[in-house]
Amino acid sequence: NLIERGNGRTLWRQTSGGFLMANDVALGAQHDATRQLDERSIELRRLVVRALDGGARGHIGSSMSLIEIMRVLYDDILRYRADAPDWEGRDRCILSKGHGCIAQYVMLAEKGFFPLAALDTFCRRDSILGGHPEAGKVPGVEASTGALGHGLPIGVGRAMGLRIKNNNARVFVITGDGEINEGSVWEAALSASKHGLANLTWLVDYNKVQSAGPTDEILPLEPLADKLRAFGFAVAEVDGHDIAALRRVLRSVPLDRERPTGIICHTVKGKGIAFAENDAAWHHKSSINKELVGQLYGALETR
Amino acid sequence: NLIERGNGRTLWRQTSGGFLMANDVALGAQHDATRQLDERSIELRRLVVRALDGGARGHIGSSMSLIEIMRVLYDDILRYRADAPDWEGRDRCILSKGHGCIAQYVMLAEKGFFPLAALDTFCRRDSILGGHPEAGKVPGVEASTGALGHGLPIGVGRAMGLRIKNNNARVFVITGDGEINEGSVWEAALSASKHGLANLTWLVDYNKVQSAGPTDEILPLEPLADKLRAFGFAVAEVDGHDIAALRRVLRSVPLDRERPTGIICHTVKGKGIAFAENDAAWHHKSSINKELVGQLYGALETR
Amino acid sequence: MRPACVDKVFELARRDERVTYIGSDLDPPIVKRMKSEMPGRAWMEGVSEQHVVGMAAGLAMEGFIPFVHTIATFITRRCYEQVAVDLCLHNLPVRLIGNGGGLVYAPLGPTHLAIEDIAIMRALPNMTVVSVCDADEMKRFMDQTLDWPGPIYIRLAKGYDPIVSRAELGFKIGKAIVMREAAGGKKRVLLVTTGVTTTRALEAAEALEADGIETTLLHMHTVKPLDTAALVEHAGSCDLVVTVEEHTIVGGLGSAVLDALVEHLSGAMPPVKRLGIPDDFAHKYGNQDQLMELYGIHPQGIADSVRDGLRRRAA
Amino acid sequence: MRPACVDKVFELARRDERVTYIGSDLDPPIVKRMKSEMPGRAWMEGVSEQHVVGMAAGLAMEGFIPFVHTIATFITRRCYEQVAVDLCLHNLPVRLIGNGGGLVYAPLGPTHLAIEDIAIMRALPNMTVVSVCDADEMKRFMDQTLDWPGPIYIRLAKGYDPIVSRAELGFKIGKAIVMREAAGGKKRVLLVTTGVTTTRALEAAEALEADGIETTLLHMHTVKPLDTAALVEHAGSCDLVVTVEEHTIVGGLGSAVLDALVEHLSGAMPPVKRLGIPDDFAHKYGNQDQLMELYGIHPQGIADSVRDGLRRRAA
Ligand SMILES: Cc1ncc(C[n+]2csc(CCOP(=O)(O)OP(=O)(O)O)c2C)c(N)n1
Ligand SMILES: Cc1ncc(C[n+]2csc(CCOP(=O)(O)OP(=O)(O)O)c2C)c(N)n1
Ligand SMILES: [Mg+2]
Ligand SMILES: [Mg+2]
Repeated sequence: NLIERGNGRTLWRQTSGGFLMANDVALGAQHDATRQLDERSIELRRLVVRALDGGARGHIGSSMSLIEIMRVLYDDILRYRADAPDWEGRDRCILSKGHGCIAQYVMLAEKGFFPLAALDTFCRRDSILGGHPEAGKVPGVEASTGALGHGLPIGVGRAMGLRIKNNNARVFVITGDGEINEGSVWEAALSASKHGLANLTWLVDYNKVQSAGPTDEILPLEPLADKLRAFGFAVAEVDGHDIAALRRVLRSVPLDRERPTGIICHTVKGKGIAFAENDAAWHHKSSINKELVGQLYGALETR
Repeated sequence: NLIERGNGRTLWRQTSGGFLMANDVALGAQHDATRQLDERSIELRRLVVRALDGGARGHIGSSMSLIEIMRVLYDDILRYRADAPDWEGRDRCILSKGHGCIAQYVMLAEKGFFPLAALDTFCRRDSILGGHPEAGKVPGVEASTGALGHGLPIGVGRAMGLRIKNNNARVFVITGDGEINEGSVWEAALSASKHGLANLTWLVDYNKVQSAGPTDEILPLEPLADKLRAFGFAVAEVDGHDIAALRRVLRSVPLDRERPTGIICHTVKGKGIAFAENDAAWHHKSSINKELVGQLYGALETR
Repeated sequence: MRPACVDKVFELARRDERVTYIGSDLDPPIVKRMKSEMPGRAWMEGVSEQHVVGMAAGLAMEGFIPFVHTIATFITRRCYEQVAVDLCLHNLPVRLIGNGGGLVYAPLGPTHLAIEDIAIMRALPNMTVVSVCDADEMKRFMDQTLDWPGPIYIRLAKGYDPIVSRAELGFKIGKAIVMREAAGGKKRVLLVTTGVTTTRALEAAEALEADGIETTLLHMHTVKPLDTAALVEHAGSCDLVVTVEEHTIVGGLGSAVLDALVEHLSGAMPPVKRLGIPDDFAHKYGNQDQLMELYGIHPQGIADSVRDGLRRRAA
Repeated sequence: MRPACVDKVFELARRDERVTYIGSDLDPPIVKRMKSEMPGRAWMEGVSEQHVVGMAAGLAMEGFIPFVHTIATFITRRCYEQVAVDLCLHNLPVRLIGNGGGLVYAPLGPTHLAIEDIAIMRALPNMTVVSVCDADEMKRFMDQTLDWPGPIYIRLAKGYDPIVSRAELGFKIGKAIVMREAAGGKKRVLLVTTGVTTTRALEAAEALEADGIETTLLHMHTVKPLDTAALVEHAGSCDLVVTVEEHTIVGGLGSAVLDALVEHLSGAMPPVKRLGIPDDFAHKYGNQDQLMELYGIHPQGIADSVRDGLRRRAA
């Protein structure tokens, strides 16, 4: 069913599964705040708190908004071998918003890339798990990120390389929303589109908050779907905390056989920690004491 | 009259004056190749050749595609005082595609910012006129450009500064099309839109050719108007060699009182030199001998 | 040092209406102050360092003095061409405030460490590079930024560093400060330091004094332009010169010192040891102090290097 | 040198299927060759240096050896953070071919001159910096790029420069080449050069020989890693060391030489003069030779500096 938008300019198509598909047109999927997180989502968040506790610091809001995206990727979508992280047939998953790495560390540990106990060493001198993820140090991490705006160019290169090798593995790049203020992202988007990289999927963790405040105040991104589309991506929008919807949209990738896919995931920064949700003040804490750790665990219990 | 486009997605509005206005929607104005250049346009191009001759080198195609844009700006639109280039009330005109500088040098010389004879010194050791324009050296040049993608960020800063000073001068930034491959341009576009800089106008010299070939091959930009619009600009498209149409659209700036204006000028690289038109091989020549100079003058006579 | 710096921007803005402030998605508390204390002249821009530097250039062209504030490694690496062309080539009075110079962001890994910022900023004509040692000195320095003509790169340390600077020694951009002077002992060592390595080296000097080793400590808060006169004056009569920086040993303070000494003391060069970060990315996380220790630029490491240098000299 | 370099990329690509080529809107004739000679493994990308370096990193992560080719100042300045993080931190075998190093683009003004490219590339861990002196040497060098592990910055000169390199002297990345050796005269000078200053310095050496001044010329095609052993060996016995580079005197070859000499010849340092581009943007246009003359890094200027250095030494 095609629905015309207010200004008569864009049309969107509501699918059965709670996300919006758009080969050419789409807008509007928002996060449904009334849906409850399930036990697995809560447990993964507990592991995030475990790492925050281990490092006594970390990007709280940035990691929490990513959980369902990473969970669905590692549970249902990505091909990989935890015991052979460099397996040539693996899908390449690049967390471009490297500061959200705890969410990825948690999934990698859970899947057996390294022991869960490593989470306790987060950010410590001799840890493999730094405040940003480093390839070569952390099994399963494809690129050392942390400087924003690097993942999509690298993803384009990898997707081109896979194409040359006739390797049908896919590349997934996850950026933040503030991150895509960076021009390098748009440079890469133009190139991905030029090369028709259907093996490349760009997910935006659209939590509407960047480091210093709401994106609407710091640097508004709307109309975001129009931007991706104008830069040559086939676009879908999805509630980034809705497991079923994420599964469905990610299983339908590529959305178009001749274009790269862009998936705008509507999320909540700090999701699951009521007092931290939607608040830039919880983007990062350089000091997390036991009391706060307790509050974080406590907040998860009330969900 | 609203005309629907092939795919039913975008609409455009044809105005009486040969350009396309679009507060929200526009596409399609193309250059009309059958229209003749008038004598003034030919004479300005002769001055370009004079500089090319003086320097025995230069960006031929890049300068020729700019002539009508620069001519209308300096003849009809910009406020300035040739004898007081730093006059606080002047409009700020930033040639971001600095490699097209001969087109600006010609206009500045013609308007008396410096003697026409300076054109003969182009690129020479002690000249004020280098292969890219330098502020502080060339009266009337607002910023030293040549590295692509710098003009729009600088223009945003100037427009913000003018706003603080309650100075109603306007800022015009002219970029190439290949130039806007640079991410810095899109970073600035987001910011210009955030700040609602109605005193800023961005003109794209959309000649469809960059340094190494056609933009469609090197890095396709379509749908270009959609890109500008999605980045928050009020957009118009115009035949960039049609004096009357350029005048009309530039006189109607700002197109929107709360948004920056983007004007996509459909042009022909090398315009006026039949053998050089639309051909990346004539983007730049590092050696121009007298014979070629003769051919360039000759080509202008046949228009 | 960071609050002192930002406070000063607001104070200067109250005094001088040319002052403007641009953040790049950095510090939420600042946003609020900006809006109340300098409305219309302060902005929190996005994560777009290239644009932000160009925008600052545009403001400076219109007569303003913009202070641009973000993380040190991003304001130097990510927009290097904009710094070179928009700021240095135009020689505009833009001030770049780089948060977390050196190893401050140790737990965040190598993408966040600013280890070659001084090297690449010094390589640019017209750039001034300043790295003060504490919050008090920051205030004295900031007062002088209004009248300094070209661009300045301001390297911030971690913040809440101990105060070792002394008001009575004054402050002038480009003028080194003698923080302690060797008494007329037998073994005379010149320590040349910048930023918080000054603090570390002062501690080392105390320990050395207990061993009878006399040190002069020249605090080079301004790495560019370098105070060659002060350097040559103190180095000439020394048995050993040791430079200490929280920065790669390639192209930073140590190299600047060598360039100057070789030019002016040709033939009569004292031995020079350059301490700093080896030419490598950090392989450890932890904290700033742990990495400084790893690299031997903590008080103990500095003292040991001095002793070792003197031993070699004697041998 | 530019055609020699690009030809070699195509030749290597024929030999080794890991080789890929990325242009950044540069050279139309290359586009055609790319398409015919290495279809599917060569691309002409747009004017987007940041992306192009990231893309090359991605290709290298997939096992390829990408050669990225664009103008020297843009491939070093504009994407500096990508070079630092994507290439050097990951230590990937990407080769950056920088067109028009130094003053080649003199008529195009300071935005196009690469005057601090060596300084900023050297400041990065894992980076190799190579600046050969002519097209023949370029070929010998390029043959070795297949097996070199990390990133390489390749600084190109103008092209069609006279051939002065000699096949019999060999070529090894990181190994300096003695282009001429001082006979046992009284006044012995060591010239240390890179890129086409080698050619200029050879001419200067001839002129000096006529005056009875014996020079050894050490061609440092590889500025990083520096061949410290060769340098120390030849410098130790000299009356004067003169470094010559088409590059700012801040942080380039001259500084690298000082760093090494001070470390290894501490106490027994010969006087060193560093010739290069002063710490300033170009104020003139014209051509490369005119600017080299202006800065005294043409044969006559080099010879004069040597004579002057020896005079001071004697005084
Ligand atoms: C190039 C660069 N500039 C600045 C930063 C500092 N920084 C880290 S996170 C962040 C905000 C990112 O916001 P967003 O992408 O929205 O992330 P999220 O909301 O998911 O945390 C910034 C500015 C950085 N890491 N890299
Ligand atoms: C940052 C940067 N990268 C590369 C170049 C080299 N360059 C000069 S002109 C040009 C092509 C520009 O194409 P376009 O913007 O379409 O200009 P026009 O067609 O008007 O000449 C390139 C790549 C440059 N000047 N600056
Ligand atoms: Mg966000
Ligand atoms: Mg063009």
